[in-house]
Amino acid sequence: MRAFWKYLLLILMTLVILGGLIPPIVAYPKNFFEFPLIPGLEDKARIIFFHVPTAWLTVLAYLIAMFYGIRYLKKKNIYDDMKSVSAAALGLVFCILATVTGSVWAKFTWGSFWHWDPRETSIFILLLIYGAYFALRSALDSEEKRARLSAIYSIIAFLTTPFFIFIMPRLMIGLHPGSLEIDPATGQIRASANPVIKFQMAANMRVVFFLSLTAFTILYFWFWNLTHRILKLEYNSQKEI
Amino acid sequence: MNNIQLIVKNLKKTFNRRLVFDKLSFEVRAGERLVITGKNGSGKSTLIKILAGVMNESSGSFEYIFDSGKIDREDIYKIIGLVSPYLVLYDEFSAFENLKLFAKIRNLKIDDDKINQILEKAGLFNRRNDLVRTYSSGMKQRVKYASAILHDPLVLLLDEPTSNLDIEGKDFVDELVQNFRKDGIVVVATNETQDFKYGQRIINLDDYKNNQSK
Amino acid sequence: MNPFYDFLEQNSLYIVMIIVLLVWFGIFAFTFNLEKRVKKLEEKLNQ
Amino acid sequence: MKRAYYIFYKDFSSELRMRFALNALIMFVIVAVSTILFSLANEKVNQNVYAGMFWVVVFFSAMSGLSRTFVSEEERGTTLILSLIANPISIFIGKFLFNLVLLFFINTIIAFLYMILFQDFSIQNWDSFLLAFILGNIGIAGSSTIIAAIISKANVKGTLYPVLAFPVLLPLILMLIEITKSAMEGNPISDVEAELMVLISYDIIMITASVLVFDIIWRD
Repeated sequence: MRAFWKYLLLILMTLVILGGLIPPIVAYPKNFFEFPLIPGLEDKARIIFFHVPTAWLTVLAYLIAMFYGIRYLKKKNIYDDMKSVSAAALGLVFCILATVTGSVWAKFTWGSFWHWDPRETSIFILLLIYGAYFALRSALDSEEKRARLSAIYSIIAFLTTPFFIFIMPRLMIGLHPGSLEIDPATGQIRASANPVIKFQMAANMRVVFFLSLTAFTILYFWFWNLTHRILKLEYNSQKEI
Repeated sequence: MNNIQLIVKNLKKTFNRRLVFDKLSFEVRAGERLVITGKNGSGKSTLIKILAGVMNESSGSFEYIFDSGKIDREDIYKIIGLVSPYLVLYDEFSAFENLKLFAKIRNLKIDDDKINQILEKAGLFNRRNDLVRTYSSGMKQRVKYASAILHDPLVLLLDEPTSNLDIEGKDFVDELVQNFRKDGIVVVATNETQDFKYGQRIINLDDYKNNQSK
Repeated sequence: MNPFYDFLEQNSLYIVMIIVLLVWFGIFAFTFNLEKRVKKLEEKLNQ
Repeated sequence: MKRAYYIFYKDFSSELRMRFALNALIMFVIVAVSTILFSLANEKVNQNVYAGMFWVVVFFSAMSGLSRTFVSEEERGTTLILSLIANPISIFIGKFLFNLVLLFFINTIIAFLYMILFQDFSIQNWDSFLLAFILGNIGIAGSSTIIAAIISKANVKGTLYPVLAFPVLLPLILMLIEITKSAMEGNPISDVEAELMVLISYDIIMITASVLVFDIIWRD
């Protein structure tokens, strides 16, 4: 049964790589395998299949880490803390990946590596939260205290995320799809008309995109499963003191 | 008539992976005096802290029952008084100020005369306005006794009650335990055999170390 | 020359694709193997 | 509530007695403001920079001063006696009140220094600035009190404090900077209504959550 997921992942991810990179981009797609041209993006539009899933996993990992943190607080089972910390460790990896991939892409599309666009700010904050989470863990020497306080911190830090996800993008000007921009004629803030920001995926792109999300999510759970099992092994092998 | 009861069921405490004690069960009824003993590091202080509600147990339960109603974890501090060597008072205040602050924070209706009375009993009256910082360790121990009985608690938890005390101080503790309310509970954690006289019953924590149930 | 080779030479994106695929297969094989070893250890420790 | 007040009173009179902590904090503020004064001396900078600079100094003074409430209890070992005389909720509220008063005191000094030292730091719309100042102080005091409680249990307290507090305080500080900018430009208060609502909800959420989780942090 477990093997099924792995083979599914192998096939899905291969399909995503093929589906994301093979289809030619043409101005007026006629065939189902052609992607529409977005002025100013061209081939660079393909980032969506690989960048967005990493950002999604960053958030998912945080939620899982917090979920198991709360479960630890309720049940005081140290294995829950291991699940929590391995979810967060992977979250940190994907957070770095999302930041770096986005930043490299931004250099060639928007002109510089960093713009303080609301979403860039959000991912940066998440990076800081993950960093603070691990800094806190390393400063606590008792296992129970570490589990308890890092769970609490993840909850406290989570409370600020709605401000970044829902409020900031609505109050500030951004470059990501769905953001606001300043109308050059009137100077008023409005929903954007820029092709990059108004970006709407064609149906065939959407299929690949969701396949990609699924594949990355399975990949994440597989890694997570492995890391917390290794932590558990490590813990149990030391138990015979 | 007050009827306080302490029920401990299957209490277990571990620090990280080290087992402190396991399957600890006992009951103490109003008027009883209990002595807890055990080697150094056997968890006497840990047990006292758990019973005082300031440390969490790993599993099992303990509860104070008062007139057949269970006392909330939040409210345990209202009915216990604790004295121990690791208890540290605010040393930038005098003994009198310490007690007065405690009374205020506890929301007690106690006037200055009552505090002076308690300080006099503890033999600190002459130096009541000196900062605690300038006290000797025995005098600090006496202030702790004063602060433990300030709110007239139902349960007295004493960890190494006679440490740092001179003969006079030990007499004071003897008197205090003897005169402690007859409907209350006293739990004494100690290694000194001379302190065993405080209790009718002795629990040795070394008997609760077995790990065999694994 | 080989028409397939020419095609690749003109469309560098497909070279990228082949590299990405190879990297992915590598990561997959490695993780697959890792899981096997973890499983073995778990069985050993649970005896 | 009365208990919380007396815990506040205890901290307050203890702070008055050992005044060196407060003195150090005031000196910190003066040093921080003069550093900014030196670095901006004779430079013509955008007025907006001052709004940001103001809250940066507020943040760092908060970070250097507000952890004391819990850290000093933990370092002196008085945590035990405190938990023997009061329940966690009153302890948290007492400490929160203490931090709030300290923060108001320090921030008033900072604001005062800014007003007299920087000509460009002139508030046109006092209503919105004062509202932001009050709501901001409540929010900063709330978040930093709960984080102070967390780090008081850790090994490296001083450096960890800003690291943990920054991501939590950032949304608040961004909003405060926006409102201050608008207040300096003299825009009407209705322009920053949304930001003020965010501040209010931040304060409510943070303080409620802190009260709920404090018990878990407090008990060993």
